[in-house]
Amino acid sequence: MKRTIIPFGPQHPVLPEPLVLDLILEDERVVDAVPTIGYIHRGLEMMVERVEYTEMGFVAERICGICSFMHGMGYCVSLEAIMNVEVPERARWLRIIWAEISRVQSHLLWLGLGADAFGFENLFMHCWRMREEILDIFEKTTGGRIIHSVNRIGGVKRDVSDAELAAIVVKLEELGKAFEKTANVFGKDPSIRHRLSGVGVLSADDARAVDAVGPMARASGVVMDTRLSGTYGYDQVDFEPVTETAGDCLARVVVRMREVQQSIGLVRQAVEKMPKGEGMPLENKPRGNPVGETYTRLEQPRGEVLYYVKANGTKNLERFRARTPTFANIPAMIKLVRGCDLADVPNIILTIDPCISCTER
Amino acid sequence: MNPIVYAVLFVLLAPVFGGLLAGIDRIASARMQSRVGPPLLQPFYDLGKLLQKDARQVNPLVEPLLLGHVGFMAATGAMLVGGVDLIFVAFVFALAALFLVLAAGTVNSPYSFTGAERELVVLLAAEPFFILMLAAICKVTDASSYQGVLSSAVMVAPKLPGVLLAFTFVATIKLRKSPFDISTSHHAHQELVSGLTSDMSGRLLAYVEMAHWYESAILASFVILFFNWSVPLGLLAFAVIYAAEVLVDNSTSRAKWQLVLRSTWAVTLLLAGGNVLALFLLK
Amino acid sequence: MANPLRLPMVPRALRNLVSRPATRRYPYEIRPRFEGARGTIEFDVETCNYCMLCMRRCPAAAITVVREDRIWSIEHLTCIGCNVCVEVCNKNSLSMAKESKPVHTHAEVGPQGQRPGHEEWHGPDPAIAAAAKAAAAAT
Amino acid sequence: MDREAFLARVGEYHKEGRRLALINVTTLVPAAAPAHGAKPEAAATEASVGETAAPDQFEITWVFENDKDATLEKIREQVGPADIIPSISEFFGAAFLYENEIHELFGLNVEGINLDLQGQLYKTATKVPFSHAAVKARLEALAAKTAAAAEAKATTEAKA
Repeated sequence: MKRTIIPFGPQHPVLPEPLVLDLILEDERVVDAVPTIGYIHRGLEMMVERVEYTEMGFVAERICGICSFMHGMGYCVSLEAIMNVEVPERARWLRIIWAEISRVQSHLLWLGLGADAFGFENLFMHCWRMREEILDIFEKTTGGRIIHSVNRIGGVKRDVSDAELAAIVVKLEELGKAFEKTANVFGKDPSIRHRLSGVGVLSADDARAVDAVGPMARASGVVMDTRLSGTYGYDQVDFEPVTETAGDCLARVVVRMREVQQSIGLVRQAVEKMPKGEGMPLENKPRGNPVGETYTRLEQPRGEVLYYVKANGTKNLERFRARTPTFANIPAMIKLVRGCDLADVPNIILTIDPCISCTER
Repeated sequence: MNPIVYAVLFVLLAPVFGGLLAGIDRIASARMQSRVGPPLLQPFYDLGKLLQKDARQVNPLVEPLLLGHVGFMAATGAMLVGGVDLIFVAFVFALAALFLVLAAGTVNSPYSFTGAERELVVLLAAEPFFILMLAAICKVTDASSYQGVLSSAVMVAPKLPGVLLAFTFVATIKLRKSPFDISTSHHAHQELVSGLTSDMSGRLLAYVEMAHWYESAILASFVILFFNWSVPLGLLAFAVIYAAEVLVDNSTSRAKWQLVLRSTWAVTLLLAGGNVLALFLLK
Repeated sequence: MANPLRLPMVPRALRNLVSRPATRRYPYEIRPRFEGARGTIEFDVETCNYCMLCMRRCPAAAITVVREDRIWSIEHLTCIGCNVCVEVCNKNSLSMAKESKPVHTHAEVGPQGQRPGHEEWHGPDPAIAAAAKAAAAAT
Repeated sequence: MDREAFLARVGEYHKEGRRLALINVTTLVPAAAPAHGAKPEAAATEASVGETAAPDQFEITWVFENDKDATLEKIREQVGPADIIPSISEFFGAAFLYENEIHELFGLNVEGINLDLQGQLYKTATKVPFSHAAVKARLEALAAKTAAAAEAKATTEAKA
């Protein structure tokens, strides 16, 4: 049998990220895949040697352009835990609101990219058009479309007026209705079913064995959602983690589509439950330098992210480590790619929602 | 008029037709995706730009083979309207397409090579239909040349509705529209990175584009064969078919090659074959 | 198996065909940015007291302040627009403009060999400034 | 480190159904010179800090988490640059990425990875960017720069 090696990436249009997978093919069937990353290793973790802990949050935000809010939040939450800083209540709610809006944004972006990978350009445009409205919300409330820079250790920098928040909820609910129609296309279109249904099946046992996280694990029926632990204010909102049981590419799409609606609901809940009023405290400034270490877990759009921060009493942290969800999902991806058709490779790779920039820090 | 004049006119005007068609296609596709879209003449600007650019030749054989591709495509059209036997035209049409496969196959890159293999599959799916279609048209009209069919007393479309429907289906392959754009794609977001054209650049890619414009014009001429009593009606029918293709292109994802092969053969056999069989039985 | 002829995208594609496009013809039609958006850092040379706080807090090391020569400079291409310098400035000399400066496309080199995006201000000599202040107070 | 006890403990975590959350390495380098004057604070969430002065050691932490009660279990070891670390990839399939990373970024030797990428995972400009030598060199350069700046400032102030 003839063996071909297809170098998938680093400049492959299917994935806008520099991951290399050497696909070893027998005819059209992939028998092995060897990953190489490191094309954009930026050494952000190394920057703790130079950047002081007060500004490291901005560096952390730049780990990823899609989950930038969550990365900034994760860093600040870690430092707050080390330095025993209490975050004002309104700031905590604002963080939840922004985090959930960014989950909607990330999932819409991903659904578009997924549509593009199986050659559905029109659907891609529709998803990104909806995402654009969310980026507008971010620009209005935080000042940045992608990099928000509102998180500070001890709180958030900007307030959003109650009227603005109500308007955001209305806007998101409208968006949710419009999204129903797009979700209908993803769920019902026969050509999409042909490409996704039954492709790249990850069983629940396999998902546990390769330590998959986030939507990847939830689509295989593994109930894991870091928000369930109720930290950072998530104990005050009601939600059920979205799970599917099929474990194929379609299930992973469906999980993310349902999470979009779930997050819109969470934003509504948060706006209803948060304390109202102008001029409430938003930030408790920390004092002195941090000593100690902590692990922080957050549920990012792509799955669970884990930060390890170790401070030694100087202005520079001793160690800052981010284990991003893509890093945890790469073994699952390699497992799925083995044995699939060449035409299914882009779909499988994209349904783990890879973010190599995250992975390489 | 002398058939030679038709042939010369085809060679000269078909690219204009194909280019304008591509321009309209791009605007219509953009509007369906609620984008503004490029100007109408953008395909010509693109072609001009491609011709200006350096061509990076991976294998010196590629350029002559691509010239053969575009040359035989033009020749197919010229022979078609120039009055050569239609069955012969069908074979030259297949040959022209084969040159593209060869050009991509000489490049020793996995994307190009896999694209070439897929294009072969696509040829395998589409070519039997074209031969069947032209044979059926010849049979129905008792003519063997383009002019013969056009001046025939029998109108083809009412006799061969199944074949016309099957043509609409198979044209998706030839027009390189989703869901059947499996070997190449106008938007490169797929596993093969634009498939068999992935190693062609500059004027080499311009040849491929030119050949595609000729191909569109040939397909339009085929539709005219179905509406042999009135050329404007034939062009109108082609416009309708093309609009349907653009709509389907914007409403489906890409299929895998197994499905393309199976569905095309099923359609060829059921619709076109059934239609021809019915004609024989009802006679 | 879903009905292969039921394509849910068809009606939407047709509706889009007759409705207005959602995109803008970008360079000809520019959407103004929202109030409070973060764009380019603007500097007021009159009020700065060259305390160097902005330089120390800048996470991207985009700002350079030379106190003794009264030079305040910023590399706009290095600036990440985090707004920290504006927040820490005691004299309110810094502000964040709503709009971003256009991206430099040519590697222009300034008269002193500066990189593109480099901008610098020279403050008045402290002695001259003190004299001017005294003169203003006298009149 | 006690290899047998370590692997037994990892196997136990595996049986309990925990997942591997992180394998983290910290290069323990005594700070070259505190950049802006260190003032240690009292509030520490965990007690392990303060004893990090061991020269040329790495601190490895294996973190295992539990989906059900969201708890983290940690195994922490200090190893030297020459020590051989046993791979846990036979228990946890995802460990190979972390272990390759440890090898490439920290220069530690991990034995028995089920998918050894032979130093091909990262393509970094500096080979082994977190080795003791590399970290020390960077910190010293930084300290020298800070000292030079302070000196320049002092001379200008003296002039004025």
